[in-house]
Amino acid sequence: MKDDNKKMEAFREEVFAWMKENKPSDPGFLLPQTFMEVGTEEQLDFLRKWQRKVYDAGYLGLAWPKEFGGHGLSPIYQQIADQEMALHRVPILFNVIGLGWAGPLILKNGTEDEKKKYLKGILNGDDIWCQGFSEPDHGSDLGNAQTTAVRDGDTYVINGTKIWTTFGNYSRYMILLARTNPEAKRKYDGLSFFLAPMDVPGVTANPIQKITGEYGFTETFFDNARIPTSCLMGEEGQGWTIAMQTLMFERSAEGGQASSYFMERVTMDDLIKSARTMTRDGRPLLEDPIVRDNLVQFLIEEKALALGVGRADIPALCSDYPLSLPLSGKLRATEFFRRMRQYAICLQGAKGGLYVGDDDAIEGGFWQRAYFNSFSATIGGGTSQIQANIIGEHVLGLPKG
Amino acid sequence: MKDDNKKMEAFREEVFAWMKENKPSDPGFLLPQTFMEVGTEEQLDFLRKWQRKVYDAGYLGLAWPKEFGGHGLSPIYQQIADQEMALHRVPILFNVIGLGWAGPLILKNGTEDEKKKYLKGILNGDDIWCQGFSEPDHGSDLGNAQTTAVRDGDTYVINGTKIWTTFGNYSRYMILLARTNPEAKRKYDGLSFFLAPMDVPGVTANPIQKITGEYGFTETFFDNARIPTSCLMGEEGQGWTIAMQTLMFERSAEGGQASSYFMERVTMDDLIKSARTMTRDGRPLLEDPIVRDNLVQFLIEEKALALGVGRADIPALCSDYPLSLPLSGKLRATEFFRRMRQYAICLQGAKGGLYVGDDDAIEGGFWQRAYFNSFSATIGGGTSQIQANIIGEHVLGLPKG
Amino acid sequence: MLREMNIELSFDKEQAMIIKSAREFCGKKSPIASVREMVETDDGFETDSWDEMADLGWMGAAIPEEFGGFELGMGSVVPIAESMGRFMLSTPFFSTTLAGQAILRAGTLDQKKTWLPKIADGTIGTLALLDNADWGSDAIGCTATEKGGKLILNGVKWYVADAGVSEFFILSVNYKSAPALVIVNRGQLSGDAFKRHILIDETKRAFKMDFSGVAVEKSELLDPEASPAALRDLKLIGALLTAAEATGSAAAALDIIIDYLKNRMQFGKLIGSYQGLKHPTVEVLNQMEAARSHIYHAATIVGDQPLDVDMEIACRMAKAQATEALLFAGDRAVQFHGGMGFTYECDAQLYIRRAQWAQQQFGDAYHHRKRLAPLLLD
Amino acid sequence: MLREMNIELSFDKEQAMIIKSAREFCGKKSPIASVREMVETDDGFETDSWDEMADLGWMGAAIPEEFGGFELGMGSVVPIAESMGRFMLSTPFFSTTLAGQAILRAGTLDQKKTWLPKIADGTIGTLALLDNADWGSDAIGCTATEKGGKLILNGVKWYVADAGVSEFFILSVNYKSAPALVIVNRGQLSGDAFKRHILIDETKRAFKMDFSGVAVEKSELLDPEASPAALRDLKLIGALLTAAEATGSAAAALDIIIDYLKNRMQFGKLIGSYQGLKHPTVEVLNQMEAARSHIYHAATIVGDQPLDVDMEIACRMAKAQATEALLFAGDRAVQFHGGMGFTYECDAQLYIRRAQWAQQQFGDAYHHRKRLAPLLLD
Repeated sequence: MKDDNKKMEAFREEVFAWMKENKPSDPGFLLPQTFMEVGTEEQLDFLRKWQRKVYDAGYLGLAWPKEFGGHGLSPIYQQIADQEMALHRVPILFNVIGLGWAGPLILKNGTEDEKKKYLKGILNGDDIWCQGFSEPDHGSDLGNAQTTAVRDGDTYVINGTKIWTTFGNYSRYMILLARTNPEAKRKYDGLSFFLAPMDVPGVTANPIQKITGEYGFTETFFDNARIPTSCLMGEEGQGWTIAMQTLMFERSAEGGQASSYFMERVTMDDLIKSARTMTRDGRPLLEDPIVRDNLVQFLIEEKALALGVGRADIPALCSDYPLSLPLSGKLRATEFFRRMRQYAICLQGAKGGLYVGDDDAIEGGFWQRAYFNSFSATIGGGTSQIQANIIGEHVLGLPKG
Repeated sequence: MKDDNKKMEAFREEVFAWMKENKPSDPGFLLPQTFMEVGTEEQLDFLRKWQRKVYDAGYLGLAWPKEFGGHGLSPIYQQIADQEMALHRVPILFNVIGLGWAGPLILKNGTEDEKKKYLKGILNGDDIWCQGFSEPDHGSDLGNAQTTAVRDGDTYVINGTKIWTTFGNYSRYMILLARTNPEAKRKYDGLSFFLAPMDVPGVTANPIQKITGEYGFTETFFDNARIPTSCLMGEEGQGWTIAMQTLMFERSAEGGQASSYFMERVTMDDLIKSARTMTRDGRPLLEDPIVRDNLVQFLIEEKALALGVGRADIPALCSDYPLSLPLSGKLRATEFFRRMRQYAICLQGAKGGLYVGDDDAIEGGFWQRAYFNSFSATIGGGTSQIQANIIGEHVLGLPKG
Repeated sequence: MLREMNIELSFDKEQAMIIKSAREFCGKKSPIASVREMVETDDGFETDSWDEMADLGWMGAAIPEEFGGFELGMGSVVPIAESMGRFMLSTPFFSTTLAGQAILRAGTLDQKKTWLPKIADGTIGTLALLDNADWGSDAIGCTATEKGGKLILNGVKWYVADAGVSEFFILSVNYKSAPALVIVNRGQLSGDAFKRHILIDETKRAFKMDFSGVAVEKSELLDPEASPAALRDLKLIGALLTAAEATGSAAAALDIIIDYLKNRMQFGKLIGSYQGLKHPTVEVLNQMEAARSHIYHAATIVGDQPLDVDMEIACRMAKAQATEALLFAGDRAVQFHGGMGFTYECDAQLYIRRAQWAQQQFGDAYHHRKRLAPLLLD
Repeated sequence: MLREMNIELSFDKEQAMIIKSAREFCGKKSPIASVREMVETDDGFETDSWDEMADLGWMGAAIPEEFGGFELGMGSVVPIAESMGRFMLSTPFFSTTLAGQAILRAGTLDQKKTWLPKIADGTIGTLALLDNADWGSDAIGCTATEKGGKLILNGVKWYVADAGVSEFFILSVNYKSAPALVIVNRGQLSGDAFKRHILIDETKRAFKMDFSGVAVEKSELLDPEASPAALRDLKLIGALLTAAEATGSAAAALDIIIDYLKNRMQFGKLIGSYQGLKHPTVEVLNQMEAARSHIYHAATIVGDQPLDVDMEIACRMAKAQATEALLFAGDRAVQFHGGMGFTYECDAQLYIRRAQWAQQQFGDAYHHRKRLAPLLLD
């Protein structure tokens, strides 16, 4: 045990040194804070090279089996690497659907062939993956997916539309939820799950321009696209179960992820650092009593969020509403981020009106873009309003609306 | 016209002088700000005497006919008197159900007998009136009233329960909404309207203790209470129409009220005046930048409310949502009052924890009591939540919930 | 003793006519498709529309008759500004109106005779007031120094609205250690003087301008006596016009929220039936209505004379309330459109961007509340 | 450079046992009917319960073993305080615990030996810190002057909690121009010294006390070296205990809201199904949970030693968050009960009253945020 601890500490020091040494310098354009924000080829190329570099250095896929490109170590080593990446705020690991969802799924449920075929390309960034779950008219209502997959010989013919596909236009593969049996009694039983190639005729991924002005998602159209039957994962009709399993992978190496460093955390430290450069009424902004009070309020909230993570693991301190902290985390964190970023713009004075691309914009317009991007989290994965219903009903036991 | 103006100005000066001269000195106990807050016999006696004094001086019922105790003048004179009372912040005119609702109703719809019998006693305060509309299980849903009135010879037999009856235990008469025909096709058509005496056997008015600790409403029980058939106003089945008419009397002499001075307005001026006496961190409270910012926010809101009243009369400035200002006034004003009074307590430092009755409480605990009483307005007459629905649906045209 | 609250609010037939025609004109000229087209252009507006606005007399609305205007005062400009905000019609109207106000309030008779009729006719001008990002700083960094009978200017001005199309500029400068205003003609500036800002509100145009080395005649100085007060008043009037425009944009944001809530189905119901969306939407309405009351009160009392304390209160309250209302409306408009709201295609982005811009122009809500405090509390 | 955020939060088996037994005890001893009975009594609590609490060792929880306590530290007092708040069980537990902390932190060895075992056994004591209504003022008005070998006290103390039943009082006084703490025995005070406050929270008891003319031995002075720091720490620990109690009361307010929302029908539906009530109720939950995280973090790190900056931050954040949470919970509890909520009979009044009291004890949220600012921003 003691030896293990020493080994881990040595590993941490090694990663620390490597990250410090290899953290890329400012590329001259804004890098994405989250994988959902990759908007340009320039950013993608940069991040692809970075992931490759991290992988080659041996800090990605540490807990995946050696035979599939991993290192066969305990998940703790990946967690250490992830912590050091977060600490150094290096660029994110972008291939998140592969590293975080498809990869763990294949590792756990896939055939030997599937593992051989897919895993390594996920790790080294050669194969970008995307996810085809949401559809335009059924935002959060996955069970109602209408995209069809009709078996025809040794292919499935896919028709339908998926939306909010991150990397849809760059991906080699998609994890796809489609309906193989429209007649199934329970709508869930009609769904199947595919590891679908994107480079077949009939697949079109149209970039969606985001509120930020950048691109970051696609709407993906399937028009009689034919994929081999071997792409089916599990059996026909197991799609819902596999999709739910996919969504359950927690954001950690212990849950099977190759890494969990998909997001650069924007913290109050960043905001305060930024505010130090500003003035109001000709005086340093941070001397302003109202600003001070507001910042302290945000700090109290940020700390409560951080404390809640630790407290959730202590049952004696969660006895009233055991599901409260886990189920409300998304709502509280994403709404906090939205308000905090909006406030950051308020602080900037007239510069708050500048945007990405203006040389004089504070930190290149970082906060403006961050505020706009924050809506992807207050809307995506169930809007804040839906989250509040979930908490009200599942945590507090209030009647359904 | 010019003569009229002169006469009015002279009248205003006369009232001004009289109020200045006759404004009662501090009675040594907190006086109610609104008629709903009369909680003790002491307060009631005081207010009864005050109303009598105002009436005797000729400043009440100015627009009611002379033959029924009024002065037969234009409603403008009553408005002038009301304005001067508000300006001098004299005690309120307490007999509001009589002066404001039952009186105008009788004036407009009553028989000659009814006018002779009831009006004068309303003005001089001899006869206190109350209102029996709400019932325990149908707060805002008047049409569903379950109290019954069954005709038996020359009496109606009343059974049922009314709630939130202001002055229920002091009143000589009640305007009562009761069901004479439970079989009516439309529930509204089964209702009738009565000018009911309260001093008959079978009527019990139990005082309800309010959140403030004081009494101010009653729950009124009718247990085979018999009232003469002559108490029926209009015809059987007209109850709903008459009740709605009663609720429509606007708060002005022009709407037929004997006065509209039923409420002493608590304004930001009062709060600021109070705040001037306080300290924080050993310095005058009003030097604190956060307090200043908060007070200014309230002042902006208070002014918007006041401006909205004037703007509502200018159709060109209300073209988007013509019903918006009238229908949202209650919500905005009552929520403003609630927040403002809650804030007043925050400002008091440790004294915020004192309550009515403590010699050291600021202004005798006025703000503490005012905050608690403010809920009567955010709850009564349709809760703020119901108000928001009404505005959403009737002003904005959003679908019903 | 506290000041008595001034709650004057009136609106005459002439103004009612203006509000009606402004709404109609802006609605016709500026459907959302056209707003999006204008975003792509250099100037952000169409010359034809501008000429029509001049024909309607809008640029002359607040200019006295003797100088070629209609002498309708700010009471008429506020509803025009509100309508422009309502339909997101961006033009140099604010810039030009403010430039006109500068000359009206601090110009010499000659300057008034020269410029005001031109402005009423449609000549575009603008103010250049900001030396940095801080609206609360009264220090003027730009200087004017006498040399050879001329004034040599030095310094950079930020956020000069509509500079790209302006024929003349009115700069705040430090002249003989006092604040002064000076007119610069476009012809005196080289192309290098202009650097277009990239703004969060893509319908707007503003420039960073370097006036260093420009030499102007001393006759281009506005009346030094009147200039300091005029400078203060211009900032207040600028705040009021921004507030009016923001109020209009908040109403427009409310419109698209309502439209979406009435038509979008989720889980088998129109989403507008959910109180979780309905109640905050009512709050958007109430905030917007409060702003509207404040701007029309200010429009009622602000005239051509130097602003008194009631007028100052009115302008500052209007700006504080209107920008808060629009910030809230824009934010909720995005959120309540769900996934759609996160796209550039959804019009909610126009309003949330406008909100960020409007909040800062002529000082944010807190800036004004801070300045209201001594007027209301001390 | 910013401080790194301390997010320690741990809870051992001993503490888990305490929280369980505290909940059970308070729940059993203090059903709401009993809370209302206690309101009517002079002392606000039952001696029997107090004795049982002493038997359970609660008053000795934070007292070292050598002085007759259990040496469990603040980590054990916080869950007790939370449970008391949860069931509105008012006792002199806070007063006595704080008096014990005063002696532990600043008492001489003799004083510790004399008082701490007594406190652990159930002797009631209290602090008298406030000379006026302003928690932010550090000036101490009460004085101690030497005369004939004794200390003559002069001055009035406000809001002395549980003074009616206290055997001893620890006063902050100005002694030789420095803040000092001094012990006064009940026997030295006449009945005239006590004036009971009428509090908005009727479950609480506090007195205005006049110590003028009381003469005490010099040996009653706490250690002058340790007293200023102890005084500061007592205010922080007092804030933490108030926060813990307030968090419990916020959870109780939430419970009655949920209960009403699950059972009350209006317009044919359970009112809890309306998002207009459901969503703000979730916000009550989230605010309460944030408070709970903060108080248990503080409980984790605050020990017997003088408080360091992390501990100060923890106590102040806990107080700011918990009192805001309870203010919101109490206010909404009244509102969401509709007409019922407006009655004294409805339990919502207990929580809204508690909220007003708790907010002010040991400084309100803004008081603490103001003091956090230099620790976090400068």
